[in-house]
Amino acid sequence: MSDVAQECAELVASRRVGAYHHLTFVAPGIAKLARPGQFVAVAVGGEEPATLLRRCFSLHKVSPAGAHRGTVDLVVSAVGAGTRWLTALRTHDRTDVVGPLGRPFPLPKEPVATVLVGGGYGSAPLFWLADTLRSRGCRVDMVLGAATEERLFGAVEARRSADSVVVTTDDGSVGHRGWVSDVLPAVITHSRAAVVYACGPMGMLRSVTEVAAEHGAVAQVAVEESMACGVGVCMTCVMPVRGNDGATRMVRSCVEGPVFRGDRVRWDAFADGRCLVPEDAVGAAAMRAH
Amino acid sequence: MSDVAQECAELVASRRVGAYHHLTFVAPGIAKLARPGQFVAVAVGGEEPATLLRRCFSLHKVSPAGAHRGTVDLVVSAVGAGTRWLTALRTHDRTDVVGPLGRPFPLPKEPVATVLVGGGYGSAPLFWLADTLRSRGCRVDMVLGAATEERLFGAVEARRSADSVVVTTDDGSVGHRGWVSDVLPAVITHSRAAVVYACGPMGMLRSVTEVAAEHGAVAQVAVEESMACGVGVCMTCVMPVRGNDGATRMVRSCVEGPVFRGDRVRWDAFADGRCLVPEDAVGAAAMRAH
Amino acid sequence: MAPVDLSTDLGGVVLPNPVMTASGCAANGRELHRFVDVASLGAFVTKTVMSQPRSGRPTPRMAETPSGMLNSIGLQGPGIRAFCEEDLPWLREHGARVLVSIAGGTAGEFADVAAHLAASPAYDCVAGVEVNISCPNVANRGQVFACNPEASAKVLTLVRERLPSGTPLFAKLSPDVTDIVEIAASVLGSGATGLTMINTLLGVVIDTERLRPQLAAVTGGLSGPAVRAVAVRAVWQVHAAMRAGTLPEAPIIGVGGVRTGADALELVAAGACAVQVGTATFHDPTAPRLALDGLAGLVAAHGFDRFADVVGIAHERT
Amino acid sequence: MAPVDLSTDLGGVVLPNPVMTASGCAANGRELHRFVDVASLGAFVTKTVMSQPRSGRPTPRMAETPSGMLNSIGLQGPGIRAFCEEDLPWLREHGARVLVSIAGGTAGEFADVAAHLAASPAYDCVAGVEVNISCPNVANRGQVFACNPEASAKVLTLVRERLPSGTPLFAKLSPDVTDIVEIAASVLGSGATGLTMINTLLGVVIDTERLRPQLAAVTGGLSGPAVRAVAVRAVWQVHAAMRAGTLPEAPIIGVGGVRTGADALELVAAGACAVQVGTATFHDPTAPRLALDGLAGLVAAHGFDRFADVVGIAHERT
Ligand SMILES: Cc1cc2nc3c(=O)[nH]c(=O)nc-3n(C[C@H](O)[C@H](O)[C@H](O)COP(=O)(O)OP(=O)(O)OC[C@H]3O[C@@H](n4cnc5c(N)ncnc54)[C@H](O)[C@@H]3O)c2cc1C
Ligand SMILES: Cc1cc2nc3c(=O)[nH]c(=O)nc-3n(C[C@H](O)[C@H](O)[C@H](O)COP(=O)(O)OP(=O)(O)OC[C@H]3O[C@@H](n4cnc5c(N)ncnc54)[C@H](O)[C@@H]3O)c2cc1C
Ligand SMILES: Cc1cc2nc3c(=O)[nH]c(=O)nc-3n(C[C@H](O)[C@H](O)[C@H](O)COP(=O)(O)O)c2cc1C
Ligand SMILES: Cc1cc2nc3c(=O)[nH]c(=O)nc-3n(C[C@H](O)[C@H](O)[C@H](O)COP(=O)(O)O)c2cc1C
Ligand code: FES
Ligand code: FES
Repeated sequence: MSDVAQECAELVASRRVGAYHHLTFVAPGIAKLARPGQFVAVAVGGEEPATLLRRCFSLHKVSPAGAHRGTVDLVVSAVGAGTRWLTALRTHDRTDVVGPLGRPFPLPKEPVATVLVGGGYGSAPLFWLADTLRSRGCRVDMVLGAATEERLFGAVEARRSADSVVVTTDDGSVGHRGWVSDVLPAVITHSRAAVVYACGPMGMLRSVTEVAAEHGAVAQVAVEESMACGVGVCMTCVMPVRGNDGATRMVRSCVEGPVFRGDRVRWDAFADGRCLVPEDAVGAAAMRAH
Repeated sequence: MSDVAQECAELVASRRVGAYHHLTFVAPGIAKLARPGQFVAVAVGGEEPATLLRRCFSLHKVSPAGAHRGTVDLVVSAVGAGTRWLTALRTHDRTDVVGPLGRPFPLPKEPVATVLVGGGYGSAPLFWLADTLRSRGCRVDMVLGAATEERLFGAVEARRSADSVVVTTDDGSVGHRGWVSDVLPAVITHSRAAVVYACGPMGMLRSVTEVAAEHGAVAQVAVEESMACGVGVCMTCVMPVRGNDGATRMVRSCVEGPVFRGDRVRWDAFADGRCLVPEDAVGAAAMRAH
Repeated sequence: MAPVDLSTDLGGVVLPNPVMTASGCAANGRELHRFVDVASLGAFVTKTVMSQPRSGRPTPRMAETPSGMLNSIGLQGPGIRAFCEEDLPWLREHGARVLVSIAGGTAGEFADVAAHLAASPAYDCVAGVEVNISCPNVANRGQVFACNPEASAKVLTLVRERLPSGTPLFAKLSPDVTDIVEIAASVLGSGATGLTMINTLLGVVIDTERLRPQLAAVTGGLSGPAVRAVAVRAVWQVHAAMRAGTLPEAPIIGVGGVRTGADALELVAAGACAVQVGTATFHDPTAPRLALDGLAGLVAAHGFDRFADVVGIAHERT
Repeated sequence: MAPVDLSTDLGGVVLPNPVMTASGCAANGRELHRFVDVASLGAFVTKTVMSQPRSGRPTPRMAETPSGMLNSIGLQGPGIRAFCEEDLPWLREHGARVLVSIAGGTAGEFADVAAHLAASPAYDCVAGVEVNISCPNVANRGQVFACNPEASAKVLTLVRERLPSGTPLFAKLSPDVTDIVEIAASVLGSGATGLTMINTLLGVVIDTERLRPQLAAVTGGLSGPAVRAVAVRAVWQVHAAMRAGTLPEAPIIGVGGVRTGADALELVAAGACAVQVGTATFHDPTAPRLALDGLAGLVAAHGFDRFADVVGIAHERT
């Protein structure tokens, strides 16, 4: 029971950053345990919530308790009822936060070159990852993409954390017009990256995985599946992933992920906002019976 | 559509008064229309409320728009989810308020003597009523009762608004130990009151009605039935009241009340937190059929 | 952009828009009219009326529940005579199209109420009759007409006989049944023009301070957003059966948990050609209006210019 | 004041307290154990297990609803062999009393799963077996075993034959039936020791952006505080029938919408001698613990010193 904490966390800062809200909560227990790529599950809606399910957010950064109280930072896009509630909180309001959850980005044993790719708020966990990688002697290049400049997160921070930064936007409002996958090949080639880390929408993660494979790099992708509990008890967040034995299983992205090796994910099962169970997945046959 | 307003009202002041919270909302439309004894129906729970039903509160006072914005004041006892939400609001928060609702206290045509009796937060609407009565030349004596000093509302304000004030508490923590009905006979006798106005728990209203009748005074009581809508559309707030024709009907206390002549209320139907339909009530026979 | 054509066909009678009040959630119009012009609604649905005046049940008659409520009003009302003399003429004068909800303790009483209604001088404002065979607050036990296909069919047959043939007749169904499609088939085969789904779910709330049922009547009907997924499911199943040809095609009025335009759109996309707003009206007396505006906005935002094209559309996209 | 005696008798097996997890809402223990010691619960209820490994349904598998949720997991699980080899021993090692939830696509499969379970070396930690005849996510259509008294009876009879006679056997019922007392009578007459009520209600949610069902499987099960009044009603009706002597007396495990101690007390006062906490666990992983502490506190505050004295008490106070 020592690798996870539950805290009634006080909001100590909330500020707008482009299209997002950057929130800082006091949560020393979580801050102490967390590693880059992990996430937290936040209760929303207050005392009698109509929104019962937790909302999950990547840890943007943590400041472990020292002279100051330990805090965790989240970058939140207000899209629905829960994120609207969360971003409407005011300083000194509190809510319950559970974390750190999920598996962090695996770190290379050797000081290899790496590329970090973020889409939209998906870049949030990458700066902390970048600092960690660089402290281990890894080269870090970053590619940040978004639909518009407003939805690009952390381009300035990136310059501090990375050896180089390339920015793309769908509408060309800043950086290259286009997708991260358009510029990624050149960045990998140039840095000779061995690992590409990525966080963002599914479509992007799939292309990053493909580009990485074409360039002989390993992709480590942090996925975002719809989650009801975040702690592994509900089975809503599953996706088809190949195991070491080659067999595909519907695994829980909250406990076995959110970070997966990109080449293990069965991208072929995802289409149009749904994910089917591949015919060859473990247990798929029993589903056909009834 | 001109006798009621609906406003997304800003909270401009919230302070504790004994066991209660005194809230001031900006609601010029309601303030303009309201009269003593009327109430408002307040939405609670925010944007996605799990608490769907409105909460009703007597208007404590109103300050119609002039140089300043029109405001309405409520005195709220935090007892359940909705009142806890309401009393946790902070200045500048907003919620939807509908009012004024219900029938006000009827005012005497002549400048007769009156006694105003309040139980707990039931005294909230009485000071405004007292001012109105005195401006018409009526003598006003007040009797305020509560379980404890903490739950007594407005004893100080009362001294400004009334010719005399008697206070009772169940535990004797302030004023006479006992119930308002213990002291009421003497007050009525002394002032020769023609009308007794009362607001408070059902048991108190019943005794006030009895005492008033014994002293030849008319009782006008503001009841508090559990209400789902407050505007007359749901039929949850009914109680058995005799009409001019002598027949008992289950009438809606939100539109035909909350103020009733005490001697019209079928107190015999109330017991143990429930109210039965008297056998002789209009439409009771059809209920026995199915 | 041309405004969206919101009109909807209720089985012969065309309404200017698809949003209605729900029976028992807007009384008989006067009170709501302070907040929403009754003529602006697709139709105004009246509180279920029976033959005699009814006092309704003892109080407490309601309990709030998470995102919903439980009620045991017990069909309090003035009886069909007073209704025809006072309420219906008022609604007619104010330009409402009226869906009159009727009930009876026996199939014969249903028919009597219908006959009385049909004889009303104000009958020309009646856009249809909704037969409430599913009110959990009439009988003492949970079993209502709509739990039994034969009992339901008998009520519909008798009511149909007493109404002018042009009057659309809607049977209001209960979700508390093992197979709602079976009940739908039975009433559609017995004179119902269409279906209204759903009435409340039977529920109990315990007052944990007094350790007794919170409602004086013990059981009550559960409504509000809490039950919306059940209402959408009922509409979905019945509309699917119509698409599959196992049920005759017929208009469905969706009701259950609608508060916003998006909520209404859920029922519509599942197969409802009109939508009623009930409990949400207690949350906000302008709720029917807000739901209508919201629905119209969403239909337009999706690029449709006819509301009718959205009805049941989700069945084409599974 | 002496501490309240929280023990409860599950039809032969006595549990130290009446609060359990709900099947499918706490996986098989390991994950929850990070937040709540599985041995501190009255019993740990496992995710329904079938004979073979199952992948479960496609995603999205869930939709949030007002004060509830809809799920279509589809009984994803490892199959009874792996369950007996890995999950049950783990629970046993950690001191849990286990209520094992089983299911099958046919009555025979139910029996096979039971037989396999009974043969498990870890069987001594099994406090009972819960027969899930009511999962809306097994069959494609809404009709589950628990919708039919004969089908339910057959399953119970076969399962009973395969289990040691001392093992309490609970049939988990669906609220989506016209008469739940009829189903209860059928399973209690066929070997069930008691009843678990309720499983989820069948529901549909429409994604109003894509205008299609939000769940890939179209229908799902509705749960959470939104449905609590339905669960309390089901327990109320069945317990009332037992008091009236029209049903044999038997323990009832209440489930549906419990988040707090007061919620649990509602089910208990209505007649449940144990309570499961499901969806609320997603809101707060310590929810079963919180409900237990809250319930214990309320029982004491009401002045009772035995939990058993509160079971069904509301029937004496109507
Ligand atoms: C591991 C992980 C990390 C994430 N990190 C971030 C982040 O750093 N910043 C950020 O803004 N968002 C992040 N998200 C997405 C965020 O969880 C959703 O945007 C949020 O849950 C939506 O909640 P809502 O109430 O606003 O929307 P609603 O649509 O009301 O949500 C309804 C339900 O669906 C679930 N849901 C809806 N969308 C998503 C989604 N995209 N992912 C998971 N669950 C969803 C909600 O949790 C809720 O249970 C992350 C998601 C995951 C799984
Ligand atoms: C005309 C009128 C005037 C009132 N004036 C005041 C006032 O000035 N100050 C004050 O503190 N309270 C007043 N009340 C009582 C107040 O409405 C309730 O205390 C409040 O609704 C409780 O809400 P809750 O969410 O805290 O409790 P909950 O128990 O969560 O409420 C659940 C439901 O029951 C209803 N309800 C519960 N108790 C009452 C009650 N006593 N009266 C009506 N409905 C109830 C609520 O509206 C809600 O729908 C008044 C009630 C009425 C009818
Ligand atoms: C207080 C109340 C009274 C109701 N009375 C009736 C009624 O008289 N006749 C009827 O057919 N339905 C009645 N209903 C059911 C509603 O019309 C509607 O079918 C149900 O509440 C579901 O819709 P909602 O969730 O929008 O409220 C009543 C519901 C409530 C809450
Ligand atoms: C995600 C999820 C999965 C479930 N899986 C099962 C299951 O495998 N077997 C079962 O009997 N019930 C299952 N249920 C139903 C619950 O055990 C419970 O009966 C129901 O959710 C009502 O309780 P609640 O409101 O506390 O969740 C599941 C419920 C949910 C929400
Ligand atoms: S979100 Fe519940 S198991 Fe992953
Ligand atoms: S509270 Fe709805 S009619 Fe009075």
